[in-house]
Parts: sequence; C-alpha cells; structure tokens
Amino acid sequence: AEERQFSRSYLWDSNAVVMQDMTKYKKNPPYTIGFSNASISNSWRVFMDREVRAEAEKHKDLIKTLYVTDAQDKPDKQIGDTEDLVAKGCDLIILSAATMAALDPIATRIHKQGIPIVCLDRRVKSDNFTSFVTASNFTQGRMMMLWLCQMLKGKGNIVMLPGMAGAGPAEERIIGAKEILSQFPDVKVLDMQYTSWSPSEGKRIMAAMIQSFGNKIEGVWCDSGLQGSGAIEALQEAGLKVPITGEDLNAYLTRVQKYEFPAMSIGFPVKMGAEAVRTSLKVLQGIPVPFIVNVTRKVLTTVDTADVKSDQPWDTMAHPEWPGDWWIDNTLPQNWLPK
Amino acid sequence: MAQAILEMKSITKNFPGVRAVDKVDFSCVSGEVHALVGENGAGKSTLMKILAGAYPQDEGSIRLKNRQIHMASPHDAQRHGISIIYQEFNLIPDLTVADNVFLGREPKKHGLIDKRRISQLTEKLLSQLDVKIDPYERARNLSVAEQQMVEVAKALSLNADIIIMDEPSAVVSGKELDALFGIIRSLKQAGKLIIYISHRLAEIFEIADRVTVLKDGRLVDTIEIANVDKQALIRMMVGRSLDETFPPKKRGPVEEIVVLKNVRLTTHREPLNLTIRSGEILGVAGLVGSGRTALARAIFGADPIEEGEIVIQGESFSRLTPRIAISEGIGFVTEDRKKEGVVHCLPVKNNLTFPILNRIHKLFFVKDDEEKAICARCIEQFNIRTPTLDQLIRYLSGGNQQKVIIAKWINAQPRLIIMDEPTRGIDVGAKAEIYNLMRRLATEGTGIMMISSELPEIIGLSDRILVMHQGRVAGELSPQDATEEEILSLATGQTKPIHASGAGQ
Amino acid sequence: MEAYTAWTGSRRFAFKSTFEKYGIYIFLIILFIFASFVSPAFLQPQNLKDVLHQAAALGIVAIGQTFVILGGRGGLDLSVASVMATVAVIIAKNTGGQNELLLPVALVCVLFGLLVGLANGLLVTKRKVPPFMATLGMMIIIEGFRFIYTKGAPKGDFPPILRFLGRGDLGPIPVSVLSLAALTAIAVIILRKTLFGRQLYAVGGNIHTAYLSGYNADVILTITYMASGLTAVIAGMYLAGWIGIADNWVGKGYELDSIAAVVMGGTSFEGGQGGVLGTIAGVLIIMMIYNLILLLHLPIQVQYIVKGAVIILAASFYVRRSST
Amino acid sequence: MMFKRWKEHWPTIVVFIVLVVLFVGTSFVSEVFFTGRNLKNLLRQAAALGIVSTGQTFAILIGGIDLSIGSVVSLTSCLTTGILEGQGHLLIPVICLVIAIAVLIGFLNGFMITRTGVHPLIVTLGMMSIVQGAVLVYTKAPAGSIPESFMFLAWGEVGFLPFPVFYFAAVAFLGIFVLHRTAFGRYVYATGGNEEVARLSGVKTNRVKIVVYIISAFTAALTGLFLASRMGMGDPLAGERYMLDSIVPVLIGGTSLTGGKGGLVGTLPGVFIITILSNAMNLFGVSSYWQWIVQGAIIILAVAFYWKQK
Ligand SMILES: Nc1ncnc2c1ncn2[C@@H]1O[C@H](COP(=O)(O)OP(=O)(O)OP(=O)(O)O)[C@@H](O)[C@H]1O
Ligand SMILES: Nc1ncnc2c1ncn2[C@@H]1O[C@H](COP(=O)(O)OP(=O)(O)OP(=O)(O)O)[C@@H](O)[C@H]1O
Ligand SMILES: [Mg+2]
Ligand SMILES: [Mg+2]
Repeated sequence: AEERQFSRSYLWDSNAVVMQDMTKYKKNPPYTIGFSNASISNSWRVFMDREVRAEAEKHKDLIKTLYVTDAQDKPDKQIGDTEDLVAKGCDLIILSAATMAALDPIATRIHKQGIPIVCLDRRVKSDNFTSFVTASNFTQGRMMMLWLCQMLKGKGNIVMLPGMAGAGPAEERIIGAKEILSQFPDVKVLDMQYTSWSPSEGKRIMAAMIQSFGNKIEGVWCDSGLQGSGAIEALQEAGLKVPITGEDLNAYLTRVQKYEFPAMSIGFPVKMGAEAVRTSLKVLQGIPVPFIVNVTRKVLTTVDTADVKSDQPWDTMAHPEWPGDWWIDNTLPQNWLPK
Repeated sequence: MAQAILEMKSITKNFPGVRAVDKVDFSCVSGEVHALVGENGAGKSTLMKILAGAYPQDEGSIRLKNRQIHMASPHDAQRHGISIIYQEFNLIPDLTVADNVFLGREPKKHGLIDKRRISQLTEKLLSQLDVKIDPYERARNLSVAEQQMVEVAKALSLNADIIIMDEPSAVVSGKELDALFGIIRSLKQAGKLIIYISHRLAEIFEIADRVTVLKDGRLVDTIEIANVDKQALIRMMVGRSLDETFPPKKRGPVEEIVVLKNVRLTTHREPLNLTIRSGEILGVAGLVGSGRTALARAIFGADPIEEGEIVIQGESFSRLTPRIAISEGIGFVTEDRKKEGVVHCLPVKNNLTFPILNRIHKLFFVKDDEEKAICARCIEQFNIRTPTLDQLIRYLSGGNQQKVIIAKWINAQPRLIIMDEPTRGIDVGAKAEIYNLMRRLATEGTGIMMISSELPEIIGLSDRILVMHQGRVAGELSPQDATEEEILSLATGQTKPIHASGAGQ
Repeated sequence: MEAYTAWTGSRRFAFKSTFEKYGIYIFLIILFIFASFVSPAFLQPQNLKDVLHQAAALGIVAIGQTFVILGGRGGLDLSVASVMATVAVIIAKNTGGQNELLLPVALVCVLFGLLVGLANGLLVTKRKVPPFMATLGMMIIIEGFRFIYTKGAPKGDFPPILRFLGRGDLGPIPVSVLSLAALTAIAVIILRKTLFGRQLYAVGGNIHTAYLSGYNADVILTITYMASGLTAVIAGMYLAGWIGIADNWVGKGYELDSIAAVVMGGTSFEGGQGGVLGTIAGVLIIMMIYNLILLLHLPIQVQYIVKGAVIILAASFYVRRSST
Repeated sequence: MMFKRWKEHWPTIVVFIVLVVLFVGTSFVSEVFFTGRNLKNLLRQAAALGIVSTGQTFAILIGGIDLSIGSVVSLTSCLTTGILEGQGHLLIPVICLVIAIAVLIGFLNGFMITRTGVHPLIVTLGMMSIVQGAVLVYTKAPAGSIPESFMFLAWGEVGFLPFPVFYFAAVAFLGIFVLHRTAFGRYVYATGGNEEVARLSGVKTNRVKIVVYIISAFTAALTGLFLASRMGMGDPLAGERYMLDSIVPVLIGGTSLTGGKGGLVGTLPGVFIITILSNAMNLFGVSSYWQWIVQGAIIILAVAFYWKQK
C-alpha cells in the first residue's frame, strides 16, 4: 500500500488559542486556591499532584494557601470534596475531574457563583469553567496509531491494548486511534482488550494474545506506558519483536531500550499540573488565558516515520537508574521528586 | 374406640446413610394423650417433624379428620391445626418473649403489628402456665426451663387441635412440670389430641392413654397404657428385658481431688465450699437455675470465678482454664450437646479424640494408627452405632452422640469427670449402659460429679448427694437416708442448710 | 460389628455426596476439555505454562485464605492484596535490584506479613472485631502507609533471582508452579496430619467444644491469619517477580478472587469443612476462565460476567439443599 | 428493669454520643464547619451513602450481606442516563424500568441464595461481577445525559434544606417503619436470629430473604437514580465504592454481621459519622494518605469497641 502523508497540524487541536478576558476575576493577592484531585492512586497522578504543589510553592508570594483534596477515584466523593473547598472560601478551584460528567453539575454551580474554575487533565462535560489545561487524549491515540500504521507501511495485523473499561481517557484515545485506522484499510485489528492500566494485566493479556495469534501480531498499540511495560515483556519472552507504543513512563522507556524494540512514546505530560497553577494565577490577576491550554508534549521514537519524528533521542529520556514508576517528562525540581 | 382424627400411613423418611422412619403407621383419636416412645434414634422426632411440616416425607400419606392432606411447610401444619414443641430449642434469642410466642402469626391492627395485644395475650398464656416471665424480656436472658415454658406457651397460643410435645420434660422439673401436666389434662378435657414424647417412663404411665413404640425407625406396636407395665414397655423398646435397677454401690479408693475454698461464681452471690473425691459418685441435685452448671463450669475453668480458690490435687488455682483443668485430669461432659459437645461437621473419629490429641502426637504429627485403634476400641466398648469411623457425627442419633462425648472424656483417663445431665434425652438401654460405666469408673478410682435433674437417678447412683439452691449448697445428704421429698425441700429452700460432713471441712 | 452393618442401610446418598466432594474437580476437567475444544491455542504448552504462572500467585494467597476461612465464624482476610503490593514496593525499593539484598529484605517482608496477620488475628480474637471489618480496615491502613512510604511512586528494581522465581522455568515447569505445589503439599500435610490442623478443624467446627477440649482457639485462629499474611508475602514476591515492576497495585483484586477460589473449592464460611486441594482447583478454574476469554477474543468485560456465574455455579455444588 | 433496657440499647446510644461529640467538636475547631453552606453539603453528601446503607442494613440483619449493591448503583445510573439522553418525557418510564431491573437482580440474588444455599457473600460477589460486566458491556465510558427537570432530585432545595435530605429521610423513615412496625420487619429479625427456628415457627424465611435482597437492590437503584441526577451522566464505575462503603456504617451502627441484632437506628448515625469525618478531614486539610489510615482505623476501632461490650 502507498504511504500516506499527514501534516502534523492535523493531529493537534486547532481551537487551542481562543483567548478569554479575565478581568472579572481580578483580585488582589494573596490567594487561596483549592485543588480538587480525582485521586493520587497511581504514579502519574502523584507526579501531577506534585507539579501542582511545587508550582504553588514557587509562587508563595501570591498564593497564601493551597488546599488539596483527594477523591480516591470516587466521583461522588469528589463532588463533596469540591463543595468542601468552596466552603473553605477558595478564590479559585483547580479541578481534575474523576469523570467528565460527575463533576459537571458542581462545576457549573461554582462557575455560576463567579468562582473561577481551572480544569486540569480531565474537563467537565459542559463549557462551564474558566480554562482547561490538558493534553489531548484524542491526539495521543491518533499519534500512536499513525506511527504504528506507518511502521507497518500501511499493511499488517495489530492488537490494541487500551486502558480501563469505563474510563473516559481510555475511550478518547481509542476514538483517536480509530480515526487513523479508518485511513489505513489494510491494517487489521486482531483483538482489542482493556488492561486496567496495569502492568500485570498488560503482560497477562499480551501473553494470551501471543498464544492465540502467534506471529500474526505485527504491532501493538498500548495507550499508556503502564500496560505497555507489561506487554513488552510478554513480547520479549515470546521472542516477538514488533513495534509498540506507550508513554513516557520510565519502566516502559527503559524496557524498550533494554530489549531494543521499535517503539514510540507520546507523553501525557504530568507537567500540566504546573501549567494549571500558572494559568490560575493569570486568571486571578486578570490576564487573558486560552479556553483550552494544550500543554506541549514530547514525542519519542526509536524509528522515525514520515509523520512521526522523535523530539529527542530515546536514550536521553530513558533512565534505567531511576524508578520505573517515574514520569520523565516532568518539570519537578529535585527536592519535589518522590523519593 | 373413637374415630381416628389423625392417620399417618406407611411413612418413610431417609437421611444420608440412615432410614430414620421406615413404613410407620401411626394413628390417634381426639381427646387422648398419646405417648411416643423408643430408644434414641428410633425416629420419634423425625416422625413428628414430618407431621409438623418441618420435613417432607419420602413416602406415605397423612390423613387428618378423614381428609388427605399435604404438608409443604410448617405454616401448612399450623393451618391444619397442628402445633409442636420441638425437642431442640426453638426461640429467637434476640426477640422478646412475646414476639417469640406469636412469631409468624402476629395479631395485626391496620396491617401493622399490634404490640400491646401481643404482650397481653402472652401474659395471659404464661399465667395459665403458672410462670412469671416478663413478655418484654429477650429470650436469650431466660433460663433453659423458662425457655421451655415459653415454648409451651407458643404451642398453646396456636389453639391447635393437635399438640405435639417432643421431650418437654427434659429440662423442666418440679412446679413447672406439674403445671405442664395440668395443662395437658385440661387440653385433653377440651378434646384435643396431645402427642407426648419422653424417655421418662414414669411420666408416660402418669399421663398417657395410649402408647406407640418405635424401634430402629419401625413401628413396634400401639397399645393402651392400661394393658402394659414398665418392664413390658422397656422390652418393646429395646427388644429385650432390662434390669432398671442401678448398679450396686461400690466405691474405689477414696481421696480428695478437688476442693473449693470460698469460691464465688459470677452468677451467684454466696461463696461455695465443697470437696470432691475420687472413687465415688457425687450427685448434685437442684432446681433448674440453681447454679449446678455454673459450678461445674467453674471447676472445669470454662468460666472464671469471682473470688476464692480451687484446689486440685493439692495445687491451688484462682484462674483456671479448660486447658489446665484437662492437664490436671478433669473431664467435662456438658449439658448442651449440640452447642458445646460435638463438632457436628467432623467425623466420629475426630470427635472421639479431641481431649487426647496432644497425647497421641509425635513432633507435630498426629499418630494415625494409634488414633484409629483408640477409636475402634471406643466404638466397641461403648456400643456406639455408626456405619464407619468417618461418618459425620451429626448423622448419629442423640444418644449415640452422647456416648461419643462420654467416650472421648474417658479416653483422656481423667481423675475426675464432671457429667452435666449425662442421661438427658437418652433411652433406657443407653442409660443403663451409662450407669454401669459410671459405677465402673468410680470403682476403678475415678471421681465422678454427676449433675442430674432426675431424682431417682441421683438417689440410686450417688454415693453422696449435694443439693443446691440459688447458687449455694443447701445441704449434703447420704443416699441411704435421702428421700425425694427431702431433696426437693432442700432444693426449694424450705429447709435450713445442713452442713454435712464432707463439705467445707 | 453388628452396629456397622445395621447402619449401612441406604446407599442412595453415596452418589450425591461423592458428587459434592469431587464436583469441583469434575468441573475443572470439564472446563479443561471444553477449553481445548473451543480454542486450539489453549492446549499449547506455552499457554498452559502462562496460565500456571498466573495461577501460582493466586494459588499461594488462596492457601492462606483457606486457613483463615477454615477457622470459621466468618473468618476471611481482605488485607492480602494490600500486603502483596506492599511487599512488592518494599523489595523494589530496598534491594535496588541486587541479589545479595534479596534475602534480608525478604525476611523483613515475611516479618511484615506475620505482623499484619498477628494484628488481624488479635483484633479478631481478642477484640472480637468481625474479620470482615478487621481485615478491611487493615487493608485500608496498609494502603495508606504504603502510599506514604512510596510517596505514590514506587521506585527500585527487582533482583534477577526474584525475576527468575516469578517467571523462570526449571525444565518444562515454571518455578512458581513448583513452589505452589510445594506449598500446597505442606498445607495439606499441616491440615490433615498435624495437631494444629486437627485443632483448626475443631475450632472452625465448634469453637465452644474446642475450648472445652483445652484448645486455645485464639492462638489457633491468630496463627491462621499469620499464615495468610505469610502466604500473601510469598505470593506478592512471585507476582512482583513475574511483572518486574514495582506497582502500587500489585495483586489488586486478589482478595476477592482468592475468597472465591476457596469457596468454590468447597470450604464453607461456617468453617471446619473443606481443604486446600479444592481451593487450588478453584484457582485453576478462575485462571482458565480468564485465559479462555482472551483466547476466544471475547471482550474482557465478559470476563466479569463469566467469572460471576462460575463462582455461583461452582459454590452451589457443595451445598445441600437446606430444607427440601 | 429500666436500666436493663438502657443497657441493651447501649451500643446505639454510644453511636449517637460519638456523633454528637464529633459534630460539636468539629464545629468548635473549624469555623467553616458549622455554616449553613457546609451543613447543606454535608447532608447532600450523606444522602447516597445513607440510602445504600439502608438497604445493606436489611441484608446484614438477616445474616446476609449484599456485595452487588455497588454494581447495581452503577447499572441504574448508566441505564437512566443512557436511555434518557436528556429526554424529559421518558423520565417516569425510565425510572420504573431501572427500578424493575434492580428488583429483578435483587430477586435473583435472593433466589439463588435460598435455592442453592450458597453463602450470600459468594452469591452477591458473583452477581456483583456479572452486573459490573454487563454495565461495562452496555457502556464503556461515562455517557448519557439527563433532562434539566431530573436535576432537582440531587440539586433542588426546599426552603433551606437540599432536596436529597427529604429523599434520604423518606427512605430511612420507610426502612425504620418496615423494620419495627410490620410483621415483615419482625420476620427479618427472626430470620437473622435463627433461620431454622423462624422457618419452623411458620415464617416463610425464603420469601423473607428474597424480599430483603430485593429491598437492598431497590435502595441501590434509588441511589443510582440519585447519582445520575447528581452527576448528570451515567458512570459505569460510579457505584464501585459502595460495595464496601455501604457495609461500614451498618457495622459502626451496631448491627451484627451474624444477623438478628441492630437496625437502622444505628446505621443512620453511622452514615453521618463517616460523612462528617470525611468532611472534617477535608476542612482540616489532612493529607489523603492519612485520611485512608484514619478511615481504616475508624472501621476497626468502632467495631472493636462494641464487640467487646458483649
Ligand atoms: N437432619 C438429619 N440428618 C441426618 N440424619 C438425621 C437427621 N435427623 C435425624 N437423623 C437420624 O435419623 C434417626 C432418627 O432420629 P430422631 O431424631 O428421629 O430420633 P429420636 O427417636 O427422636 O431420638 P432421640 O430420643 O435421641 O431424640 C437417627 O439415626 C438420626 O441420627
Ligand atoms: N453466662 C451467664 N450470664 C448470666 N447469668 C447466667 C449465666 N449462666 C447462667 N446464668 C444464670 O445463672 C443461674 C444458674 O444457672 P445454671 O445453668 O448454673 O443452673 P443449673 O442448676 O445448672 O440449671 P440447669 O438445669 O438449667 O442446668 C441461672 O439463673 C442462669 O440464668
Ligand atoms: Mg428426638
Ligand atoms: Mg445445668
């Protein structure tokens, strides 16, 4: 099949820079900011949580207090947490929603009360918030699939290992991936199974897929480095060296390096936490901010394709001496890294 | 003979490994007290449970007032006017007495429970029975005898035509028993049918009109009570004639084993002083709730004592546990077989070796062969009826379960064995075996403390008799000159305490 | 002897009770045959090995769980998964991938597991906390401390020996399966042949009788919780070795899966009945189902449905219809 | 006599005392706690947990347990929003439909428990798995929407009070009424106290059990509806937490896992104790890991406290 050309701008969100007037939120410092976090039950969320806190500490002169709540992945609890934060008189709420829908009514209410809300990582369903700091999941799905399809020269069999059934980001990444797939009629998806973003599930499911498809598998699409790190081990144990996708999770990066797999990674960067704090400060100072803030992200490949090129060499990001659970594309100062 | 109101035809019921009831015909007329007797495991309770809708029969039919009926549930039986007092206790511990009595048939007002009416009716029923129990009391706080009387009230509250009583007298005595008999007579007068099961043959002769005998699940015969005497009845039950006299009293070497010094039980106020000796049978009599069980449990360390000390073979203890008691050579046959006696989900074999397990092991391992040998010997020696050693004990009849329990303690070769109501619910045949066994043990030098509510047993078997009243020793008698009246008057607190030789020192 | 013959009356129940006793194994065999018919990939040695690899960790946890459930009175241990994950992060952090450090760190983990078990046991026996609550609370507490310990992002690496234990083979057989077999054998012997095993069955069957037979029920039950803590530690090590990544959620879901396996294997919550072999059969069934669903390319959500149905179905083999 | 009664109700009284102490204590320490706004939050937060725990109380009272509650909550919330898709005229039929489905699940739980004799923990665990799988097959990600009118259930206010308070109060009141005033309530206690005895007394225990599991699934459906209204969207994982969370207030409230003892009068303060604790820890800014540890400790301590009482 012929190789198709894609312009990179197609992959990124186009409506990113709609600046909005923030004068109505202008306030004199110091500020009290509330951060309602969906959970810190995995290392990605821990890093993001730390990005928020570290950035707030950098702006100690402006931010008097930062209240942080953790909803332990319970949308219902997060609604209550957010209410609690408002009750404590926060000037602005940073909201990393457990689910888009669950937090929508409460966000809407707070928004209507005139308290600015900055969504982080996951937004709420309606547009009733001030700004949304994120990196697009659709983009991520598209980018990963594009690389994979181009690696296969537009023809071949792949398996898809998305994240958790029932979770929004996982679905969005699948949608992105399928958009690209529809452009490559000769790439066949042999099977798609959810992995709960767990390394062990990733390994278990990959192993079973190897059993049922064997050499037919020519590429593996993982929407995250978590299951990717498990899947890559199953592939390595079976001696199947096929292209695989993932994120900037150190375990994934280092295993790719160690086992010498053709791989790509696109970070869903934890540094968006810091960006959210900076955006919040702008809001409270009355400086215009975009409605959607797309955080820049690093793309890594071991092999470049026509449209997906590595931003920097793989080896500069993979750090075998660091913990596997670290997210490399971060802006945390040394003393804030979880040690 | 009047027309039979109840006819059970060719009833059969199988349980795993056992045919509990085998083609039994059973018929009764109204206005009679019909006794049902037989050895343990003869199938009496099973037959009655079928009649009460608790089990479906495998074969056979039931006719009531000339109509074929089908009993699908206890509820059906109640609708047909059959009520039953079960052999096992039958109250919900956390409901009140009143709620228990009317459970399943609550009087209602506007669709809601009429609490006031329930307690009024209960009070009335209980006063008929001549017992004072608060209808609002939770059942768990009642003594065994009180619970039994509540059961009777529950059975009466149905206003049924047929009332089945499965060993109601096993746990009541004295005044309560008289009240119960009074009620039975007046029910009979009112034309009701009472089916009465008991192992106490004297009661049968006192109250029954006709008697049906079962043996090994089969019908032996149904006859007028007037046409039979005790010996004949026993012959029908056990298939041979039985000498119901007690074994001759012969003591073994007598020495002090356990001495209680100012022991105060948690359940009672007054301190107790008494001495238990080896080589003799100490009978402990008293009314229900007089503290006999509490005393036994204290000596065995099953419940802690409030103050005082227990001296076992010279060594003094203020905090005993069963573990220590066993190592000091004490055994304890409890009164509640189901709750504290057997482990119903385990085989006979395991049940036989509980107290001696730590004697037949090497390193950490139980010596299988030795265990099997011991068990086989027990089965032989105590005539325990079980298909194999690996049969689960819950499939054995009550009497055989009791034999297993006694056997397991004798296996431990104790210096003192406490037996709390050892013959409760045991048939005459097994009873005689147990009596002989106890005497043999005593002669061989084991001490035996026997708690019993059956006065003939106390008098006939004991070498010394202790009578308890409200937690204290009301007196000590010697069996030669003790009469039932004397024991009763001590037990009811009508006579001043007697300090006889053995007690206290 | 006469007594024996008189009581062998009806044999009708023999079949039924045999069926009850061996039902789970029959089920396992049927499932195995079914699986090999519907999916050609199932019988491939590598696939069977994969299944066994995964069964090993669950099987090891389930052994300890069997002990706890045998003790009766609603005993169960919900804290096992939490212990497993904690062990994984402790080993990763403290060995830093060095073989020499594995033994001392593993010993610390064993101590940790025993302590958790001891705490569970004391809560259940001395404070009379229902096991469900005691171990649930313990599970949440350990989670909290684990996250404080790792700060949410576990670090470190697993020593090669541990990785070998978790995913290596000795000849054709996975090391972890050999370990599972060895532990099963030990457990069977403990339960059937030793004093402790016999006392455990007695305590589970009727705690009053056991007490009056001079057994220290509290000690025995506490030991079962400690056994469960210990097996959770071992299972955590094998699972960590198999995945090779210090994940904060190693073993998630194993608490309920292990309980399901135990009950499917014929050990009842009333205690005093059942054993370890049935449990292992239950574990294999659960793992085969997981595997089969993937091999048949069913969506993985179906796994939940099938697992639920099989749990209920298998457990109902054992239970006599109560009244009819 | 009077003293004896008191002693019997001691555990319940203690729960109330703990609640009051917690409430008064937090009001003193935190100035925002005792504000109208925060109290309204508190009540709204308590509603969902309160309603599921009511159903769970019934299940635990008969000596059972219902682990499928959580997935039924997820199922009903997803079905409601998924079918409604914002169409107001479908509201009533959809509510009826999801309740009917929950009742069916409850019936199946009860039916299997009574028919097979398998322990309720296992049956409902299996059912949990089945229903959760079904929800995920039906909808893989949070989806659907609700009409504006349906928002009232979770967000509306009547006078000063949020509407959920009335919703919760109605369920709780009905529960207490059924337990203590009707013959069925008596049978629930009897079945939990000693099933065989209850059966032999003519109580249709199997029927009682089935109805109890229907009740617990029904309250799960009510919670699912509430969450659908509160979140505006069905979330296939929303109910997961209630599997274990619903049990905690019941046991803190003094209902024994062996059944037959306790009741809603203890569960309700239990619900508020948990809600206030979580609220207070947020207000004090307790780090979330420590919040976990406190939660775990509370579960153990609360229960350790009474079980020693006996
Ligand atoms: N639920 C049961 N399961 C199995 N076997 C049973 C069951 N109930 C009774 N049996 C057996 O059926 C037989 C008859 O028992 P049943 O209780 O009817 O005897 P019984 O005449 O009432 O004896 P007892 O005088 O000891 O009360 C016994 O062998 C007993 O072991
Ligand atoms: N654990 C306990 N707590 C409170 N009271 C108790 C306890 N055990 C027994 N009692 C009460 O103590 C009294 C003595 O009971 P005990 O069982 O010792 O009497 P008993 O003479 O053996 O009677 P029974 O014939 O019922 O065995 C009874 O009133 C009983 O209700
Ligand atoms: Mg009987
Ligand atoms: Mg007694």
